[in-house]
Amino acid sequence: MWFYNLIVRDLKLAFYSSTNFLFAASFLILILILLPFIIDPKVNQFIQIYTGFIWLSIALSILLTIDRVFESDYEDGNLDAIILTQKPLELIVCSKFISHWIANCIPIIVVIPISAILFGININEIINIILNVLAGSTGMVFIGSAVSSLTLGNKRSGIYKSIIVIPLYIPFIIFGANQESVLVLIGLSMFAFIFSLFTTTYSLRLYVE
Amino acid sequence: MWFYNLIVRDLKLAFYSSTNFLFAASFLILILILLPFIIDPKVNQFIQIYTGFIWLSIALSILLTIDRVFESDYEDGNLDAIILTQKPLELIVCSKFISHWIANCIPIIVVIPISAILFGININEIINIILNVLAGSTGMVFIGSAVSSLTLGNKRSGIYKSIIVIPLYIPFIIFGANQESVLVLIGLSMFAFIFSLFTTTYSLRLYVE
Amino acid sequence: MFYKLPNTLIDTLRNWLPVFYSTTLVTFSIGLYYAIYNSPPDYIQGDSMRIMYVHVPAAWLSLGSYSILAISCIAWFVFRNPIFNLFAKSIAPIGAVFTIIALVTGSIWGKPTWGTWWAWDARLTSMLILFFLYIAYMMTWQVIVNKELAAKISAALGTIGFINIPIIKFSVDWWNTLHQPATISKLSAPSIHISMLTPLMLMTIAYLFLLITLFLIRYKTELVEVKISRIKH
Amino acid sequence: MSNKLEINGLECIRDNRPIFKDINFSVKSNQTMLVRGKNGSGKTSLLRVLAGYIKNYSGNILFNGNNIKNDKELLSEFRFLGQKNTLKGNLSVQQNIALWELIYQVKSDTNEISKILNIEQILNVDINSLSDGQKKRISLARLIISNAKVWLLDEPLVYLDQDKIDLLQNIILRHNKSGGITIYSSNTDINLEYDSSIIMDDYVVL
Amino acid sequence: MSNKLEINGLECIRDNRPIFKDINFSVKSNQTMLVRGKNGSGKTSLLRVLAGYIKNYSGNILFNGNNIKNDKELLSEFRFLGQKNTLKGNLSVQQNIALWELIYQVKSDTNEISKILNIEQILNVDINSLSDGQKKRISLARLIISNAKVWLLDEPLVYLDQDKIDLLQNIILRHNKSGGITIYSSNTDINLEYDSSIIMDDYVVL
Ligand code: HEM
Ligand SMILES: Nc1ncnc2c1ncn2[C@@H]1O[C@H](COP(=O)(O)OP(=O)(O)OP(=O)(O)O)[C@@H](O)[C@H]1O
Ligand SMILES: Nc1ncnc2c1ncn2[C@@H]1O[C@H](COP(=O)(O)OP(=O)(O)OP(=O)(O)O)[C@@H](O)[C@H]1O
Ligand SMILES: [Mg+2]
Ligand SMILES: [Mg+2]
Repeated sequence: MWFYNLIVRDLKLAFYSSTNFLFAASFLILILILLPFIIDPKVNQFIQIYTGFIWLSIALSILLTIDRVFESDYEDGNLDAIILTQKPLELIVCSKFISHWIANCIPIIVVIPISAILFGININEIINIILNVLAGSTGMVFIGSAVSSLTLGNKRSGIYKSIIVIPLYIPFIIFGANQESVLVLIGLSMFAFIFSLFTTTYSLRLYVE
Repeated sequence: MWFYNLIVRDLKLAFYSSTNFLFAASFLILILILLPFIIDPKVNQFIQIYTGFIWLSIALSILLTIDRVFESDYEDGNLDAIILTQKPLELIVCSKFISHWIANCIPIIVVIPISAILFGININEIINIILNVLAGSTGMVFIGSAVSSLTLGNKRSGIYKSIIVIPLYIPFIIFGANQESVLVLIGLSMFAFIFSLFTTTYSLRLYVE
Repeated sequence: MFYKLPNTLIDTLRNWLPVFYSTTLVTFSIGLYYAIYNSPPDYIQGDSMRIMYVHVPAAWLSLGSYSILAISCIAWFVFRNPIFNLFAKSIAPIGAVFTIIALVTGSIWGKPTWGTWWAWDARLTSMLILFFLYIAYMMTWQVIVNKELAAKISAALGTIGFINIPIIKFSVDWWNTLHQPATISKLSAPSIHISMLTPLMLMTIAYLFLLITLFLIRYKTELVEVKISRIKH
Repeated sequence: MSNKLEINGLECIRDNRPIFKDINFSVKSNQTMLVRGKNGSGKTSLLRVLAGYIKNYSGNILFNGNNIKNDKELLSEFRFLGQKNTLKGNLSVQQNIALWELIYQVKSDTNEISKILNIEQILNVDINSLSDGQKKRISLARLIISNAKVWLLDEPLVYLDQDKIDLLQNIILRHNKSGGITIYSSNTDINLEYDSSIIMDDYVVL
Repeated sequence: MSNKLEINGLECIRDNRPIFKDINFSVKSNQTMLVRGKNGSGKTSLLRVLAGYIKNYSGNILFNGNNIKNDKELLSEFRFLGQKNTLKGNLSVQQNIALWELIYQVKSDTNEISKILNIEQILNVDINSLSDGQKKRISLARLIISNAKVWLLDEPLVYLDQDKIDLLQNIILRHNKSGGITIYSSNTDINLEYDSSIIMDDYVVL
């Protein structure tokens, strides 16, 4: 129950602050609008490029929002308060992962089929892409959150985060852009989960001092 | 002199805080590393795609860093202090534009020829790209700063910024990806400069209350 | 003047709302009856053209809503009366929903007729931009902390975005696109058969009442919010 | 219901530098303790050790006889109020309270809280347009929406005027009466009652 | 060199709500004025009006006889110190001072400053690992690295202990002696000297 409440809290916070689902989705759409300017949709490998773009957008929209996972709660003291409730820190971290994934990836996943249809991609490929995104985006959220927890309290670390995060995202992007790699992505995400849970928990313990 | 000092201050701040030139450059490099995974460099329109990617990276690295132009100085009160020196606010804003451009775009411009050579792009085209980037990136920095000044004090406005900024960047990206459009880009940047200077000055006046 | 207005206005609105509710319901029932049963299928497109009865009114009203929004914004610039902001704020989400309906039904209709869900042509792209204008307008109020600034920026956004409306409207004439040129809303006689025109007009009226109803509800809540913020001061 | 917090030989090291050592005291239900000391003497550090945030300490902290090092769960009965005001600036007072309720898993009576804190009129105002003292007062709501047993208040009087200090005094008395313990810190003389006090001396002067 | 700050019929409106009205006073060189008042009575607002941040006011603010509305340049002689501590947390004390020097375009003697503020030992420490009182003390450095004529201090004593208050007292006296004017606000009784004081009453109670 408290676990559920924490997730609700974060979603409420995301919602109150206008970064709700509609808006997060708009971001992907906007990036997709740029696509035709860079490459002609009639080109041969278009699906491949389109998928690459989807993954790039996911990577970027996670990059643009990971700061919010812990930073603002850390700065205003709410993180202190949450930790003092003495719920297992690992679960608190999980709840953050989940709420962040819901607020930022669900909208993307909703937009993908729509945009894919608009670009004339066929239904099998769309399902493929969505399964991949479901499997991969979780791992990307975990990694993003973990890295952002490393730099809590340092406001000027945006670029630093990108530099740490992007290389870690490369395997996701490579396999994501590939057609049949759901299993690999699930594997990667599970790996990312373990790594991130450990890192995040550890660094929160250190930071909240 | 004070103008120069303000720029030095911002650059010092950027340098102290590990977001120095090396890091900003690494960001572009990382994005370029992703490029071969998304598209085969031997494809016909590769130069066009490469240029598109360069512009995309510039847009994104500006998006990722525009928060820093005013937000942290606003939050810790330094913006108050700077404004109280009563130097013309327009010039203060200009100094911010300049220092931000130096800290974030110069590194990119340094990386471009190196990466272009690695991708086997010929020298004329490299010069072309660099001239375009020089002309266009300034305008993009202006616009980014202006939009970020609108949402001072709201930490959860990342997505909003993207939604407002990206459409305004589209003309830059379209013309930037084009070969012979330095003049158009200079025009766009000058236009952006006037718009941004006005908007930023106005919103700073309102925010520092 | 503005400070007194809300009290009486809220009561009036409250009294009139049921009338609009019921009118919307009735016109929708009649309109849908005509659209689904009492009109002929198209001789080329077959039954898929019935989407028109949903698509066209939504498209029209999405443009109409934005026009109202833009005019309110311009009026705010001229008169500086916050009541125009309330107009614009109330209409924005409704317009956004109509835009989504037009986009989605358009895509659905596009598949059987054009053989594609979407194309990056002028009409469709400008329509997508309209959607973003609505979103950006709504977000501006939420994201900009300084309300004075928010009023200015949102009004500017709403006004500048107005350029998009004639672009959407005339895109079919200016550029050659996949989309149908104006057939019904031409200034000369409409080039559509009366048996299709009737349900279309009925549906348009139904949409219009829906718009008014939703607008009144939104406007009422906005007014109440303003009132609360005045009481607490 | 009676509680007791007992500290024996507490010593704390931060950044390889000893902050304080050999702190001993014990506080019981219905008691308030004041932690006094100069700037940098370690008042905040002491309270954060008690709240379990700082783990790099030696000595014993016993709550009702149990060492909190062995039973972390005990700490969920503690409530820490520090310099960070725990407020989201762009949300209203009411929305902030709603968020806390989800953290502490209580459904509180906003009316009563706002009556106690005398904030009825600003419930719908955004935090950003409140004065410093008003913000501080709102942050006290976090104490009363759920009943923790031990309150650790780090310089709670900062920004509060005399009326609001009296208000806090009442809140603390009410809390203590229902079996609570209050420990607060201050670096100047203040007019808030306390039953006992300890003085942090500058173990290492800075 | 003698300065004079004169305020006539000052009135301020924020968010469509009048905060204070009819404020009149005048302060001369070598004088300190205290602004007293309850939470939310408008002390901070008053100081921010004087510093030119809040522009939505009516009435006159005359500095040496000139209305600051007509000659903004006069405000460059003012220095405002508020709740935001103007510090970059991840930089050292020294680095922070260096950044201020660039803003105020002075080359100051760090040694002297650190002697005055008694911060020699923490010059190279990151702001993040200082206590609240230490941070507040560092932020005072912004006053003394360049000489402004009018100091506007919003609750300057918060977080400072008695020694540091005395230290601030000395700094203010030194400033006033050299022709300066000091205005500071407080909401409780404090032991910092002042020559005159005004009381903000709750024009609109919240
Ligand atoms: C996503 C795709 C589509 C979008 C964004 C779209 C958008 C619009 C808009 C904005 C209007 C109102 C313009 C005006 O008043 O002149 C409109 C009207 C109309 N649309 Fe579409 N449309 C789409 C697809 C289609 C399709 C596939 C068809 C049928 C083949 C269609 C048929 C019509 C017709 C007949 C009108 C009424 C024209 C008139 O007489 O004014 N649309 N559409
Ligand atoms: N940014 C703002 N926008 C609008 N109103 C504000 C803003 N800041 C403060 N107010 C309101 O103005 C009034 C005066 O606030 P101010 O901060 O000047 O009070 P104060 O005397 O400094 O109080 P405190 O002792 O709590 O610091 C308060 O009622 C507050 O609600
Ligand atoms: N995050 C930190 N990391 C390392 N050392 C710290 C940290 N915070 C404070 N210190 C050091 O610990 C000592 C005690 O700090 P603490 O904040 O406990 O003092 P305090 O008594 O609360 O002072 P104040 O009255 O100024 O609030 C100080 O000398 C300070 O330099
Ligand atoms: Mg302390
Ligand atoms: Mg104040």
